[in-house]
Amino acid sequence: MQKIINDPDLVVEEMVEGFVKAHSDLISPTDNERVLKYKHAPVKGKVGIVTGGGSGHKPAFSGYLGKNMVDAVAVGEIFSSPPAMMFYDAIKAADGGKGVAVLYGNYAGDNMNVKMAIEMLEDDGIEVKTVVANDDVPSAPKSEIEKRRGVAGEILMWKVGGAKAAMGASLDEVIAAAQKSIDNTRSIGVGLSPCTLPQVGHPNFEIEPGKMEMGIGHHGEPGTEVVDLAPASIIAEKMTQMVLDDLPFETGDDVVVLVSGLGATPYLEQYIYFNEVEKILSAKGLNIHKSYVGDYFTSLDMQGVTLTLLKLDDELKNCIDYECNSIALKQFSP
Amino acid sequence: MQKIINDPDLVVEEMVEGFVKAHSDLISPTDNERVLKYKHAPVKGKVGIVTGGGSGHKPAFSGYLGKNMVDAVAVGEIFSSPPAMMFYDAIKAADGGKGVAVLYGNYAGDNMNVKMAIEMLEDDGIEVKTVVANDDVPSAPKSEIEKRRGVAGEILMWKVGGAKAAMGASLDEVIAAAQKSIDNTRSIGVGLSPCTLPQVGHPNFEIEPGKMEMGIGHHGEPGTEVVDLAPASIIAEKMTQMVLDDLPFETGDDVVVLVSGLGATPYLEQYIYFNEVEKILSAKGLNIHKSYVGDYFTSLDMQGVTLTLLKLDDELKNCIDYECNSIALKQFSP
Amino acid sequence: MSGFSNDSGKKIVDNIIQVIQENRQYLSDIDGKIGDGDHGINMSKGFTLCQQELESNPGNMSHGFGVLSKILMTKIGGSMGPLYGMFFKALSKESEGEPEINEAVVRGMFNGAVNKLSVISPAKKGDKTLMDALLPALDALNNSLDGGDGLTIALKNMKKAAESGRDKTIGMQAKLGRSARLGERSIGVLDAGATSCALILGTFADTATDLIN
Amino acid sequence: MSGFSNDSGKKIVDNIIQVIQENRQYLSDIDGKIGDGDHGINMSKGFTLCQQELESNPGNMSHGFGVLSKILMTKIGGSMGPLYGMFFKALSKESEGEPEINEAVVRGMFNGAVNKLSVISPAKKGDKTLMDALLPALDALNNSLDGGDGLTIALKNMKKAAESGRDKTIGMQAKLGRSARLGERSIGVLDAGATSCALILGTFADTATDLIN
Ligand SMILES: Nc1ncnc2c1ncn2[C@@H]1O[C@H](COP(=O)(O)OP(=O)(O)O)[C@@H](O)[C@H]1O
Ligand SMILES: Nc1ncnc2c1ncn2[C@@H]1O[C@H](COP(=O)(O)OP(=O)(O)O)[C@@H](O)[C@H]1O
Ligand SMILES: [Mg+2]
Ligand SMILES: [Mg+2]
Ligand SMILES: [Mg+2]
Ligand SMILES: [Mg+2]
Repeated sequence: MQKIINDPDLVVEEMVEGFVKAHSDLISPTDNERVLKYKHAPVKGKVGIVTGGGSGHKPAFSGYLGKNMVDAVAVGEIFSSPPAMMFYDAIKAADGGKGVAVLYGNYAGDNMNVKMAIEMLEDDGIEVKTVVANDDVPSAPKSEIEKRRGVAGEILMWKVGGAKAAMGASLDEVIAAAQKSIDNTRSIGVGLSPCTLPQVGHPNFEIEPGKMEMGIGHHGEPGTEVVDLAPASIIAEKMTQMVLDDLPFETGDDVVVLVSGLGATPYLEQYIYFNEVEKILSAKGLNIHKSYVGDYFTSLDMQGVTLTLLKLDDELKNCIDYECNSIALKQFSP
Repeated sequence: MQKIINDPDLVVEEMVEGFVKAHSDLISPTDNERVLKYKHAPVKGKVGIVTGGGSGHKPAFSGYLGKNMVDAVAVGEIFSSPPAMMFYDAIKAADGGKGVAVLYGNYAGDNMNVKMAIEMLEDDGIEVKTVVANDDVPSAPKSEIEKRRGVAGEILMWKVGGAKAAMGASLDEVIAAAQKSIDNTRSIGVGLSPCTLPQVGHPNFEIEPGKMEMGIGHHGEPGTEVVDLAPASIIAEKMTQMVLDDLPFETGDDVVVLVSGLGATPYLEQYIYFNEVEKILSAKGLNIHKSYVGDYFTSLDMQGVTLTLLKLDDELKNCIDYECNSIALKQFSP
Repeated sequence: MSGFSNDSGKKIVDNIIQVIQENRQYLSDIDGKIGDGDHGINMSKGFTLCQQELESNPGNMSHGFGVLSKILMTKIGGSMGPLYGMFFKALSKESEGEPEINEAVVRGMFNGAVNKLSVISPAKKGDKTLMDALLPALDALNNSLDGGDGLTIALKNMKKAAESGRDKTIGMQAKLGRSARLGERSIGVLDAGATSCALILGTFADTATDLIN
Repeated sequence: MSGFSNDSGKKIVDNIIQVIQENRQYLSDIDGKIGDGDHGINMSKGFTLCQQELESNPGNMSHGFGVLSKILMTKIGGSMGPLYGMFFKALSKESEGEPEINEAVVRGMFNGAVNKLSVISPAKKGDKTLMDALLPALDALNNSLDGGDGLTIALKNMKKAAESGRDKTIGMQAKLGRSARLGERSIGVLDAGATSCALILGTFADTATDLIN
């Protein structure tokens, strides 16, 4: 296992330690060592934005802590939902008196732990509402859309929720905008190699050289098919089509495109892939309002990319364009 | 070769195409398809900042195009210096009437091509000066410091030069600040795997599992020693010590720390590594003024990290803290 | 004698911790086939933290299960934190204050555990989860005790039912958790949670039997 | 006859392009041992672009070398763009306007090439660069012509000297370019630039000889 680590069982602890030191200009630790917050959180009179999930997805989740973005994050073990107590503490750390929006991804563990955290909060007098991201198209058929996993579309959900909250919206308005954002978001991933959990020391599954796995999940959950590795143009064609058909996206739509590497895919390849996606979208007459290309939501050292499309209306556009200053996503007002 | 590409011989063309489309809010193409510029370059009355080099280092070089950063970039083939004509065109694209600072890395090809570009410019009436980055400690002994390669320290050189130019400085002042920045910068890299040139299709060298190569270069240039892979704490200790001793950095110094992944190293590991570096610097009584951790200067799909330290004075501090808005480096005023 | 003291029952907690530690790799490997390969890691980490806390803060069986539950809920997360957290919380609560752990207490403990779990998990029999070890085990325990078998025999039946329930998960298609997304491809291998659950129930039964004899 | 026409000499350009294309992988493999493994790729790309341009814009030998030079300098970069760019620029300039390529012209071409290269590269004999094929080749050409050997024999000697110069780079330690940083570890393998240079000089010699005969 070619990894720069110390004790494999302590990777999350040490990563969090390094992360807090590296970004002390933007984030602070809290009494719960696994809960990190935006330095100025809780922001008085602003709806708090909370998320969280298993580790191994850097810069998600804590890389999105910051101004007009996420206020507090619960940091789980590698690929494992944070315990209820962490979500509880994160919600408390984010509460500025106007309620807290917990915007997270649809995984069994996260669902249970957030649910329990909210129960634990019953006596604290904090109003909490949730949006559960389910943007990963291949993870379940449209007829069971509520079973779909949340993937990189979560970033746009946080961006929208964070901007809306910063604009002074109420908890219900923030929740409605974040929900609208995820309802208009569709994602799909492709894997070209497995990933290795540091504590396990070897990959948990195989993708043979010369093959790729379409629809792979953020933790290596198996996709819809394993096929021969194809040129970027064919990969992009397949993935873009699945995403376009599902919402569906239509000619004239304004969209955000987010291409994220899965951890071990060089930017070179990500831009070549994006180039192909852009050609397809342009040919279909979609307007790309904003593009993101980079390692935004990863799966340890997996090779591959995810594609995320968000269909915009005016409200979502304002939120996407809104200034923000988090670690992994910084935007000046256009 | 598990890569998301089309024709291996066209990776740079297609990458540039995708890059330009993805970041049209910040950059523009020029008449030379291999020269990219900041959208608002040339900025009238501002010293132009130019760099360039071989491809495969994304986000370097073109990821640093932007406001108060680099004005124009010459984009070479993978790991191959751009031809003289590209540097020539980049310099012309950056010229706002106040001269152009070409801030690049110390490689034979770049040296020759920049030299020839400047000769070609003789009749154009543009004042051009250069700073050649040589921050890579293990690439040559201190007695032959002028032979050292330029690596991730170049980013800080661009940051300083870009900020200085934005503040209204003259060409000589920009050059002096950039030179001071690189003179006070020291870097070192470690490789845990080779990288694969897409056109070659297999790695050009081997790093056996269980081994690591200390002092490896940004193109896989062999390092100073191949040793058993060690815990992050030991790797950090070795590298930090070499960098500290060389300048030398001393107790009380204010420093910038930049840890960059080499392309296939997850952020998880980069933060664990940074955590160890920070402990050593703190123990030595250095003050970390600012930290950067992420894929800032990569080598295709190599596994490994580079460590860069910059010793600050007040002028450099102001430049490092200065607002900038490039693709890969965005900073709000503190 | 048909029971054991709550104090001596701490041995049950110790042995459960030990069996999970010993099966760390095995449980992860099973989880790796149709999940994300961390079940053994998660479980072992939580149970080891509990072991450490119990060293400085020892107590009887109810206390041990209480500590385990608290640690799973505050430190472990995943699916297992809340699920086993609730499970051990019930084992603790239902035996708390009982100096003697007899038939009635044991029955209350496991019936309580299943009730607690049902509150947070929608898992039914056949969904390929730990419930597929737990539910048949509880039925066997209840039936055996109803039939007048006595605690040691009932525990033996509980263990046997948990293990055969675990083995039946091989033929099942996962309906919940990460593996559910695999559809038919989840058939053919053990469920990790059912495997750890059978280990826990089996260790409970064996150790309690030793304590009774 | 002791020369060939500039027009027929276009065959030399064609053959040089072909030999570089054929050795794309070989040159990259050599470069991969102590460099970054792209020498064949860079060279082949430039020479192929030249081939394409010459298809739509054909001409004599001087024209061909001129196009090659321009493309290397504007499109190829690396170290090879400027180095071979200068090299072929001299081959073009020194033969331009000469209908007949005879002893004197060939002598002028290669002496000019070395002079041009020296302007931009500090490489000396023994530094393990293309100069280690080129400099002995030039010496052999000059000596042979001085000794009255005639052009075909002189070209044969030039080729032989280039190849033995190339082979001697195996024992050299690189002093310039990427491999220089390897120190003693650069000893033991061929230099990529010297290898391509020997191919180019050899192809020049062979083709010119065919044209003369
Ligand atoms: N909703 C659920 N109800 C009951 N058991 C579940 C549920 N979801 C998952 N499980 C159990 O959890 C096990 C996996 O646990 P573990 O690997 O520790 O967590 P994770 O799936 O978060 O990685 C599965 O084998 C299954 O038995
Ligand atoms: N300064 C120099 N002068 C002469 N030849 C050089 C110099 N630097 C490098 N070379 C030659 O260049 C060759 C490598 O060329 P190539 O691989 O195409 O370029 P790069 O080193 O940029 O990847 C070396 O084998 C050597 O012969
Ligand atoms: Mg897990
Ligand atoms: Mg090269
Ligand atoms: Mg698991
Ligand atoms: Mg090379």
